[in-house]
Amino acid sequence: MRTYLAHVELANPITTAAGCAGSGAELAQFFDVSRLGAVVTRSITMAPRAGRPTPRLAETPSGLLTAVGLQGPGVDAFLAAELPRLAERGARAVVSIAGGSVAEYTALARRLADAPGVTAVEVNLSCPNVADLGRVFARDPAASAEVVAAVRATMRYDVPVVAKLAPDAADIVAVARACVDGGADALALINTPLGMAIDVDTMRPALAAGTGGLSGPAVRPLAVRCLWQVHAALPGVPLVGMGGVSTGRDALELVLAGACAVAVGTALFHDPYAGLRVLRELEDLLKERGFERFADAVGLAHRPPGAAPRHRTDLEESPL
Amino acid sequence: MRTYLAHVELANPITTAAGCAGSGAELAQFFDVSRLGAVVTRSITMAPRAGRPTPRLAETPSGLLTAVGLQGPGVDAFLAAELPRLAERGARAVVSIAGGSVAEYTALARRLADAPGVTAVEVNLSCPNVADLGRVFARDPAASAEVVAAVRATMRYDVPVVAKLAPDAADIVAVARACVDGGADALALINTPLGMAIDVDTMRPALAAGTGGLSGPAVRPLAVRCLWQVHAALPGVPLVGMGGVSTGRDALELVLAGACAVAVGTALFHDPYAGLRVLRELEDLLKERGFERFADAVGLAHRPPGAAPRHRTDLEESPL
Amino acid sequence: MLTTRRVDAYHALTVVAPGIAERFRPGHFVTVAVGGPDTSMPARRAFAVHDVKPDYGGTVELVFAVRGRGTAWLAERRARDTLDIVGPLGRPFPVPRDPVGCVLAGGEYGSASLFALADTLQQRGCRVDFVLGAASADRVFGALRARRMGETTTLTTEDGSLGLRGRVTDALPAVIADARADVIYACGPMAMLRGVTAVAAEFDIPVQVSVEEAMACGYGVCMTCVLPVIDDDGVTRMVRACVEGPVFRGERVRFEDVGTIPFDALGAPGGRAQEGGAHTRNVG
Amino acid sequence: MLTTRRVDAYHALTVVAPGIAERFRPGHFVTVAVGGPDTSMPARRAFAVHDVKPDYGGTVELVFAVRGRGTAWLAERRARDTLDIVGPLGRPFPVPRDPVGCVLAGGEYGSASLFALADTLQQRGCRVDFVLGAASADRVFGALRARRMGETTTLTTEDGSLGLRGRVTDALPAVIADARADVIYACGPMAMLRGVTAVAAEFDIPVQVSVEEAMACGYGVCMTCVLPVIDDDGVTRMVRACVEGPVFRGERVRFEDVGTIPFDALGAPGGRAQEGGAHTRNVG
Ligand SMILES: Cc1cc2nc3c(=O)[nH]c(=O)nc-3n(C[C@H](O)[C@H](O)[C@H](O)COP(=O)(O)OP(=O)(O)OC[C@H]3O[C@@H](n4cnc5c(N)ncnc54)[C@H](O)[C@@H]3O)c2cc1C
Ligand SMILES: Cc1cc2nc3c(=O)[nH]c(=O)nc-3n(C[C@H](O)[C@H](O)[C@H](O)COP(=O)(O)OP(=O)(O)OC[C@H]3O[C@@H](n4cnc5c(N)ncnc54)[C@H](O)[C@@H]3O)c2cc1C
Ligand SMILES: Cc1cc2nc3c(=O)[nH]c(=O)nc-3n(C[C@H](O)[C@H](O)[C@H](O)COP(=O)(O)O)c2cc1C
Ligand SMILES: Cc1cc2nc3c(=O)[nH]c(=O)nc-3n(C[C@H](O)[C@H](O)[C@H](O)COP(=O)(O)O)c2cc1C
Ligand code: FES
Ligand code: FES
Repeated sequence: MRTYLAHVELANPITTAAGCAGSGAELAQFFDVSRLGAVVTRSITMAPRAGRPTPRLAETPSGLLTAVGLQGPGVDAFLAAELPRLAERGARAVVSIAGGSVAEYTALARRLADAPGVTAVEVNLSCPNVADLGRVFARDPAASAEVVAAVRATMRYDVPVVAKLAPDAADIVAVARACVDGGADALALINTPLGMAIDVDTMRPALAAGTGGLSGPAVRPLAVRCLWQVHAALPGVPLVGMGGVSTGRDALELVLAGACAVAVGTALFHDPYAGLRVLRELEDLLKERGFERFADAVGLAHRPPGAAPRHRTDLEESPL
Repeated sequence: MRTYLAHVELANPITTAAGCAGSGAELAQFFDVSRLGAVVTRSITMAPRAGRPTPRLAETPSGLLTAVGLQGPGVDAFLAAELPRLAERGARAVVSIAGGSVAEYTALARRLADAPGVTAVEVNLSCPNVADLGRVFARDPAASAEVVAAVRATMRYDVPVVAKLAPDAADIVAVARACVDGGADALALINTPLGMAIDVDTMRPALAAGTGGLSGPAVRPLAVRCLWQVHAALPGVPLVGMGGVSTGRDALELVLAGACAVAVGTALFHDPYAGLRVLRELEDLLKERGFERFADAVGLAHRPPGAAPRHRTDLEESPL
Repeated sequence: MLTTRRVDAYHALTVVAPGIAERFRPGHFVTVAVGGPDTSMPARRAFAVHDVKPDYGGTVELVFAVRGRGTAWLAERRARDTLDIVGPLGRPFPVPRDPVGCVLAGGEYGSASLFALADTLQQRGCRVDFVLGAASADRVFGALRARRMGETTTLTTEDGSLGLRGRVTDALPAVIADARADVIYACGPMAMLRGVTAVAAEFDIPVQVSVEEAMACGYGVCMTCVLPVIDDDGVTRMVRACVEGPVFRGERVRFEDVGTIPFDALGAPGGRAQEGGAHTRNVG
Repeated sequence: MLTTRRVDAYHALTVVAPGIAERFRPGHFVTVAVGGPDTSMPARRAFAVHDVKPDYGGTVELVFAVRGRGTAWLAERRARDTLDIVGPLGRPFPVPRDPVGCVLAGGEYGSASLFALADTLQQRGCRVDFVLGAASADRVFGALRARRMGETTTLTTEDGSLGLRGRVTDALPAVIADARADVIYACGPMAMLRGVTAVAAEFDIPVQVSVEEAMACGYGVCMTCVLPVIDDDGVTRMVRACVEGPVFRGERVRFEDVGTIPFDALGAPGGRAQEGGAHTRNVG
């Protein structure tokens, strides 16, 4: 089940989602992480970050709200310790980066540019833009494009740059298009939409940070919708899908919508083996359906199988 | 548990959500609908509408995707038959309106202006704007404001105009502020975010319309977040909260975030009595917590109860 | 409180529900909450009522096939579990005042709702003939009971594993002719109902069909269960299967247009109505 | 497969889990999936292992209080239901090489994890004294067993319904003094652990505390379970309770700062690090 992330070949389409697989070492206790298509790291920042106060976690119906705040060791410690360990384990490492300004993303790219073992760079655009009153990059096509262009210009030409988008944009296609125009080789969607929970006993926000990112099965319909819209508008752009995948059927749903790789995030919290299980289930489902090549399934739901009147699809963009 | 929607008093804060209570007659088979704070009608359009093809329904984890397409009788039949029946039953009727252009909303407001028994008008802004290539009004602060201003100018001064917003805006506060500046007396949030499901057996979209609106418990964290952000920015504006409410605890969560009335939608599909049950449960919870006036609970989660270090809330708008 | 048993490819589930049993008429359905209190499945599932009995104040029996997660959960219920069930819902089968000849056609689990109907019809002196079909023998529901109740009973399977090889509609004309039937009742997949309605038209006799559309509420508020039906005034409207149906006069249902909005339906797009013209009305 | 029983305010649940039983050491915890296959609760729930037994190849016993929906669901499990359980997880209690005097302090269900520890300690020749407390008598867990095992056992309740009126920390100094204890082990609510650590500091003896923080994964990947702990190099880091803990040396835990990011923690905001400066580093 080979697949391509831009020109980079992955042995299979299942990866971990950024920020959901620790340093890689935790999963490696359970299985050989080189069996995954790739391991996507947590989003690396320039400086070490302590993250947000606790509570960082609240459960919602079929979802998880988290506000970790990009806790991590900073790029230097990452390059010194985490990345080499991933390489030693034979894992393909996609490095996610996060910053508060174009300059910070650029500086991160510069550090990564010479580092061995970087299969691709994923640009986490769900970060507050310090220069824009903390407005999140991913909601602004121009700001997103600027970050992507800077990273693309800095990274080695043979390392794909993947822009990661969030569903709470007014027009996800506009952001996607801006990123591709800015030089993104692929797109990853979706990051967590902003959510919140209030504890009705303490009568205060359940998370110390107030709001948090919503992940898990609850957001899968948003992920499918974003993938569908972006694949329809930009059929040539490779998409990495994520959001609420915990079974092979879920992964197939994202593939049919347009994803050529699928990341597993929250499901790993429930089951460290979730990635391998999803992969096996996906393989079985594709076999059952008679696919010879994985690529034939990618975006298939967009191509009507002849005239099937019960499934005529008119895509006017209104929820009602 | 009296509450106020702008200057209009409601006997209690629980209403039905637009489009989730049919014509009102269906619920009236089960109980006296005048016991609800108000009945919000489906969104009324100028002409009768047949809506979208079927399948119109797909279930997702803790959510429902629907694409009904505003099927309804049109404003004339509504005024001739549905609205008078609601009045006869003693229900307070909040009339939801939907259009494809500012002119259509204005025309609807004109019809409603002289109609007896309109407690408030709710402006459903999750409609494609024909003049803007079908872009949904609610994603565009200026377009939303224009619609609200036109409706406000047309309706009788003593009938509150409620603008209903959706979470898939880049900046919900900007849309909210624009609507208030345009003359909205209150805001309702949230309408359904756009979602999608693909049937992995047919390998086609599960809904005939492709995308649909996501409702039910899965979206409650988005509703709480939107209410929280808008109440924080515009504390004087009355908010009607909705999105995934099926128990009194859920309703209280929205009230603590800032809602002075709470609408029940998808939960009615599961239980026609859901509105009354939620009301009773909410009353009990408020009593347990020692509230004497309902208004004291509205937005309470914004007001820190002294220095509670575990609950210090820093609201930077990033999901991570 | 309930009991469960397997019947070939199906599960039969009996629930004590006096309120439903009392008001039940053949053709009614119920909706069932699935997944328990912490369920991730917010939509109720609809099932035809197979039988009601006076035991324990009134019981209701459902027959169902496992299709997805909801029915899989239901299939795992055990004696004495409780079930959250709403009903009776829908428009039941209309029954003739006079003793006429009736053919009852059932496909797959659709047969389940025909036996209570047969009972009522026979009490009114009607002759009842059954035609039951399915893909294979284990999916033909109620063959024994049909043989006991019906004047004649014809079985069809697509793989020929029971009765005639073929479909219900293949066998139907001969049964109608032999029984000199005055009316047909049918319950089963949409394609079968369409075929049965065509046969009825050939014989120029009325047919009542019970349709199955995905439903979120079951009592008329959600508008998800619609199909195009020609009204008394000749106008096609998108009507709700849950309250205007599930039983319709077959010739009124525009089977070929199910899953679409026919261009001539009231409020159909194409008329300027759906384009958002402010002062137009589409009179369809 | 499991059995359940009520123990005062708690539920005890025994699961056959040979893999976990085999690797278990006192202080380990497990995580349990709740709500069944169609659950709306995606997060596992963490529970300390109370006991392991060799029966059926190895069983694990948990003791829990019903708090919310997940534990309510668990409380309804019946004999022979199956449970999805992961473990053993976390850093267990370190045990001394030499036979020393140990006071084991438990609050509420926190007592549950102390008996396996007491067993191990006694096998090594340690003296064990218990101080167990809770709000009320029915919430003191394991009093009988403590009386059987401990050199002495002191019970405290806040309402005075059992043992001394007061808190564990009120009774602790006398117990330490009388037993001439060399080390304290504690498991219970954060406030109690803080108090116990303060008492240990007064006596200048080491204390091992087992903390409880909300956890999503339990094995170190989600970063939700952190608390500020002073590292060997004197630097405060936000460390994970699930893999670096749940057992910590009490004096290393910055109890007064739990639920915050101390300004001097590595990577804390305020340092330009979190403001997004591109080339700065916060060395905390
Ligand atoms: C009036 C009526 C009577 C019925 N009577 C019976 C019966 O007697 N025996 C029986 O086995 N089945 C019957 N069905 C079909 C039954 O409701 C479905 O098999 C069941 O809802 C599937 O649920 P699931 O979770 O197992 O499957 P899933 O496919 O996982 O269902 C998921 C969702 O799809 C919806 N859905 C999609 N297609 C349909 C459809 N064609 N019909 C209903 N719901 C659909 C369900 O409501 C649910 O929300 C009836 C349906 C209706 C509308
Ligand atoms: C290492 C460890 C050991 C534990 N051992 C025991 C034990 O032996 N017996 C026992 O009764 N309880 C124990 N707990 C607490 C137990 O995990 C919670 O009571 C349980 O998760 C509550 O689940 P719920 O669905 O009933 O409650 P809810 O309050 O509905 O839980 C909802 C969510 O809150 C999270 N959560 C919030 N606060 C906490 C917290 N303080 N601790 C854990 N999760 C939290 C849960 O993980 C879950 O996601 C332990 C917790 C930890 C971390
Ligand atoms: C605890 C947690 C931490 C996350 N950290 C990051 C991160 O550092 N960078 C990033 O781009 N996305 C991060 N995400 C988002 C995930 O990568 C993923 O996009 C999202 O959770 C949806 O997928 P899922 O439903 O499978 O979890 C995080 C998500 C969670 C739950
Ligand atoms: C079937 C269905 C139809 C709806 N129709 C309308 C509508 O006509 N106008 C409107 O403003 N909102 C409509 N909504 C949105 C609801 O009013 C509500 O905002 C949303 O469903 C969230 O609440 P809930 O989770 O309680 O359903 C509809 C929702 C559903 C599920
Ligand atoms: S199922 Fe809701 S209207 Fe028919
Ligand atoms: S619970 Fe996930 S890191 Fe500790």
